[in-house]
Amino acid sequence: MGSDWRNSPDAADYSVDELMVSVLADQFHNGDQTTNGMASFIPVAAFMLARLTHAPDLIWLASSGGLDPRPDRIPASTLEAPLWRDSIMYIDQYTDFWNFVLNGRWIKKFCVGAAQLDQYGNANNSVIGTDYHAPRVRLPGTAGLADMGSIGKKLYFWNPNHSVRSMVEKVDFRSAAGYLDGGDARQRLGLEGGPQLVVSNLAVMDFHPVSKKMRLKSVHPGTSLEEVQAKTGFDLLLPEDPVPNTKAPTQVQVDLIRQSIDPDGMRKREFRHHT
Amino acid sequence: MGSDWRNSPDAADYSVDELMVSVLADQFHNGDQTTNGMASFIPVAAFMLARLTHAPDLIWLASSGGLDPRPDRIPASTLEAPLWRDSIMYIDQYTDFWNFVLNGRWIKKFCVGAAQLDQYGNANNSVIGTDYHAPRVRLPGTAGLADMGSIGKKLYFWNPNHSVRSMVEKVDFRSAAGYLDGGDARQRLGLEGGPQLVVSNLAVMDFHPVSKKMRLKSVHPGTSLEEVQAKTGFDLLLPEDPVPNTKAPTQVQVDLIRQSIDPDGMRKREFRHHT
Amino acid sequence: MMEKIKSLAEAITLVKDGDVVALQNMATQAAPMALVRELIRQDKRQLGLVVLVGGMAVDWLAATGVINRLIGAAVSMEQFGLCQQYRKAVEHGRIRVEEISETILNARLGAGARNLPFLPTRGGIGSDLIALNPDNLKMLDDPFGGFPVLACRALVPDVALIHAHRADRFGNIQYEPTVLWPDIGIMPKAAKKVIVSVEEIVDSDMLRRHPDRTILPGFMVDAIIEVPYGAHPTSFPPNYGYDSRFHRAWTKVSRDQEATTAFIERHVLVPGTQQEYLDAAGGKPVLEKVSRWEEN
Amino acid sequence: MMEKIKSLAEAITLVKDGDVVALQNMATQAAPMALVRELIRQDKRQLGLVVLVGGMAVDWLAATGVINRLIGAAVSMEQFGLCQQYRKAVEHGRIRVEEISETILNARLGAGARNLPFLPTRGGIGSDLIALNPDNLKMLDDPFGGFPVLACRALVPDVALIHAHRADRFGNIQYEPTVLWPDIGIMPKAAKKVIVSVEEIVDSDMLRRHPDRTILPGFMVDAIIEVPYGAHPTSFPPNYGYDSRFHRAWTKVSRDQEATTAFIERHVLVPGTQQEYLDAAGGKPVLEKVSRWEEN
Repeated sequence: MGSDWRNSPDAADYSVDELMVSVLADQFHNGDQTTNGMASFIPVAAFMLARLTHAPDLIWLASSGGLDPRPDRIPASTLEAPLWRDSIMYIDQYTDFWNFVLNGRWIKKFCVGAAQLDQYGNANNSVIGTDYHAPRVRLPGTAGLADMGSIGKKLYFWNPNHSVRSMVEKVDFRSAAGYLDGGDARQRLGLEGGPQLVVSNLAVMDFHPVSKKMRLKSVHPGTSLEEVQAKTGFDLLLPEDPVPNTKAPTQVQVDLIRQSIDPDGMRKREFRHHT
Repeated sequence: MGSDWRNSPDAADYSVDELMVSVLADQFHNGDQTTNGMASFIPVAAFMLARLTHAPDLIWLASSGGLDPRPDRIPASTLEAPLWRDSIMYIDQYTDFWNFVLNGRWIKKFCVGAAQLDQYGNANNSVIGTDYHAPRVRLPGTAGLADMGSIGKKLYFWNPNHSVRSMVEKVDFRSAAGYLDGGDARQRLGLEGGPQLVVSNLAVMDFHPVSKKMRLKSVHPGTSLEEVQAKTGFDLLLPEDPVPNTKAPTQVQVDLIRQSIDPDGMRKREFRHHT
Repeated sequence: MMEKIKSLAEAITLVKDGDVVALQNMATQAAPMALVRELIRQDKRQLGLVVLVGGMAVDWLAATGVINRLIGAAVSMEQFGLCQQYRKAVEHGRIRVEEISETILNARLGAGARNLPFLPTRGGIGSDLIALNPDNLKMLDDPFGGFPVLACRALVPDVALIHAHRADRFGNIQYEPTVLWPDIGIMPKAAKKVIVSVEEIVDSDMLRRHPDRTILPGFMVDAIIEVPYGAHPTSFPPNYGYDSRFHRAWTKVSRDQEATTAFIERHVLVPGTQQEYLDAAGGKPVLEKVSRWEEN
Repeated sequence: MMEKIKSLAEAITLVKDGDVVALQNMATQAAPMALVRELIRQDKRQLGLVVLVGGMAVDWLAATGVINRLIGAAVSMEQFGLCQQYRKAVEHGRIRVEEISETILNARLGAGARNLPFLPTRGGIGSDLIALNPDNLKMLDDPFGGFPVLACRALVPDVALIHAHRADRFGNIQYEPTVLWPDIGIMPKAAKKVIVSVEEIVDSDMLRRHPDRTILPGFMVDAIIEVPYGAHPTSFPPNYGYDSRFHRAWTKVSRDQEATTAFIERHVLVPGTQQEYLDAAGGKPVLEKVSRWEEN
């Protein structure tokens, strides 16, 4: 099944969640190890797609607890037992999960969402508003993201609702370290890794290697540079002119997502307007 | 079986290992938790005797790994699987054993031997000789004793070979903290607990509450104050005159040791001249 | 060994107003819900809650004014969304949140369990969490000359509330083979008292058949209570899954104060026994449905 | 997943002269003796050994001049007495001992596994161990104002040598339910490379039946080798006990240099396969005897 996916023609018909899944799947390679936490339908779909196509040996710790599981499809939760079915190892989280993650050699890539992301890739999942103790919106909280941000991981953000509210100049609260104030701010604290890519429903962004400011990488088919910039709360750095279009998923990729990986459409859940 | 042990007459015939076991058994009460490491035949016999007599609810972590085991007798090793047979819990040592021990609330009493013990209860199981890196005798090493000495445990030492070589003014190497240089030296480092009792093949000793110097508590029947002092490498503090005799084990205790707990006589192994 | 069997009411009297209570939970998983309901029935006040990832339990405790502070990494019911009652209480300043990351929580509880003043982590460095918690988090130079670490002060909860698969009457606690979340791995070991509800109380000899499955020794446990389906509506693998209908019902009412009160009345205050609670939640058909957790 | 099956000879070429090698062992228990013998056959030199409580393996490595330093808490064969070859090598300055306590070793390896510069303990404070190891142990003030702790510097061994019950060909490692010693719990997680001998290599589906028994994920393991009775003459519960006859034979010869050389020749250098080794050790009758470990 994995053999013909790359030569398959671009899908005639695909939705933006499928595009995002295919872009993220590209970031995970054979021999990588990765993991997911709760409400991670897009990342889980990306891992499953990678394993069915170019990265059959991608090692996946489902729900941060079940190694190399065999779910027949994405279930209604990415944290619950149905996702970690038929694992080859159950992880004791206190003893082992954080041992594996904190150890610099393993599980180097983490794919995650954030309610707010700023121009330096700092993330906020804690509060909207400036008074932390009486916020306008109390969000779930940082969970493990504050850890992942500081311990040398490569972070791949996904954002299903690219807007001036989610892509802000400065986060209301820094739940997790991105590039802090940019430049070499991370290095000065001894922090390795950091945000690599932001894949939204409009575009793909990376970070300038020196200034660490967010930079547009490609714009999804059907969107425009102007729309992306208008829906971003800060000035995006631009790549060479013209800005390329994000590559569409292939037909095989879309078929795999729809028929094998996620026939129930769980991946569409976090999108404000289901696509 | 436990009911008549206290009213039982003193044993007509007992050996010093059985006396030591009965003295140590007295230190462990219902509701205490305790544990043993390797080559701990005397402590294990004492725990088993306590459980069969006055302390049926003494909680015992055999080999530091098997909780509430049911060995039918003391096997040839106090660290190996036969001792932890039919445990109700297998302990993961890295995760749990030291959690349980380091936690101030549990496993407060530890019974252990030392190649050298000094007048302040400092212990040496590391080297004999003054050059650590070219010692006269390389001993096994501190194992967990250096931990037990510093983390608030009450230590009960047993010494099957009371002599000027094992009871010294100052240990050649302090493998584990006793009362250091005496007085409030432990408190100044924030160390709670400390040595409580030394039960040797000649006598029972405790520590002066202020000076923390070792003090004679009782002399075993058949020995004399003079013999004990002559075989001790420092001046023992003395209790009120006359020095009492150590209470002999009862007949029930001796029968339990010989018939149920240790029919193979493992407890005699560490005594230079088998008794 | 000492007998530890208690009634729900007796066990929860061990929790005092103002206590710091550590709660096992993970979004929609493994919360000791029967113990939580008893906290509400006994009208506890000013509890501080320690939770890794809280779910409906936190929402109920917020709705009923039982808790006034929370130390934890997240509160969410995952696919069922934010905990609205908790959210509102925080936004109105009725619950103060000391937010910490997972490795910080593990370090704080680990230090508490091991009687250490602190444990270090590198997680959270560079985030705003540190400035938020100056009493408990301090940057600390590496004495060996490397980059600094974050020292996380020991946290010793007054009580831990746990749900498990089985226990004997002496309080030895077993878990079926499953993914072990950090809260079961460390919370009860750090707490001063431990209360455990279990699916069933069995003879000690049953536990001795699988000593590797014992996760807490009886000497650490203060009270055990037999409560079948004691984690409902959260999941408790491999026994049962989460009750999605019940979660949806709560998320629907929880935005409205009157409906919330009625729901708490019906599902928490009125049922006098676990059986009455389960009947109010839908009874046998619901239990059969959650037992088929593979379908979710 | 990547295949990890190797021969003993191939696997041990991953160990380089001068490496720091972490060795699973516990007096008379669970040493990867086949791996140790291969270290000797390949004539490794100047290895540093990390061991919690070493036994005969350490004595052999001392006798053959493979190791020149040891980081550990104890070396002893329990009821079989001191390791005489190790003892002599230390007394003559051929092996330098960095003695640390169990919590210090756990802290050093734990820091290594978690990529932290150090972990603290309160164990060992007041002992002479601290002055012995100034580069790796430092008293550190509690930043929260309590008593000081002992900071234990991270230790990252180059290689860990482990024995386990079974593995699949991708290097996922399982243990049968038994008491888990600290070295299996932390050593392989701290090391840069991990070599595991196993009683048997099985199909992955066998492992999936008991995912709770998997103790190391394949991605952490560099080489696996199927070696039945690979821990002989140490015990490997629940499969087999220690071989007391073999231990006594070694303790008898190990005080004499010629007899030691002959013993090493016969039991380590000559046998070309595990079967030949087991035959030299007494063959089937001995294996049947150690399998009845309950009798010891």
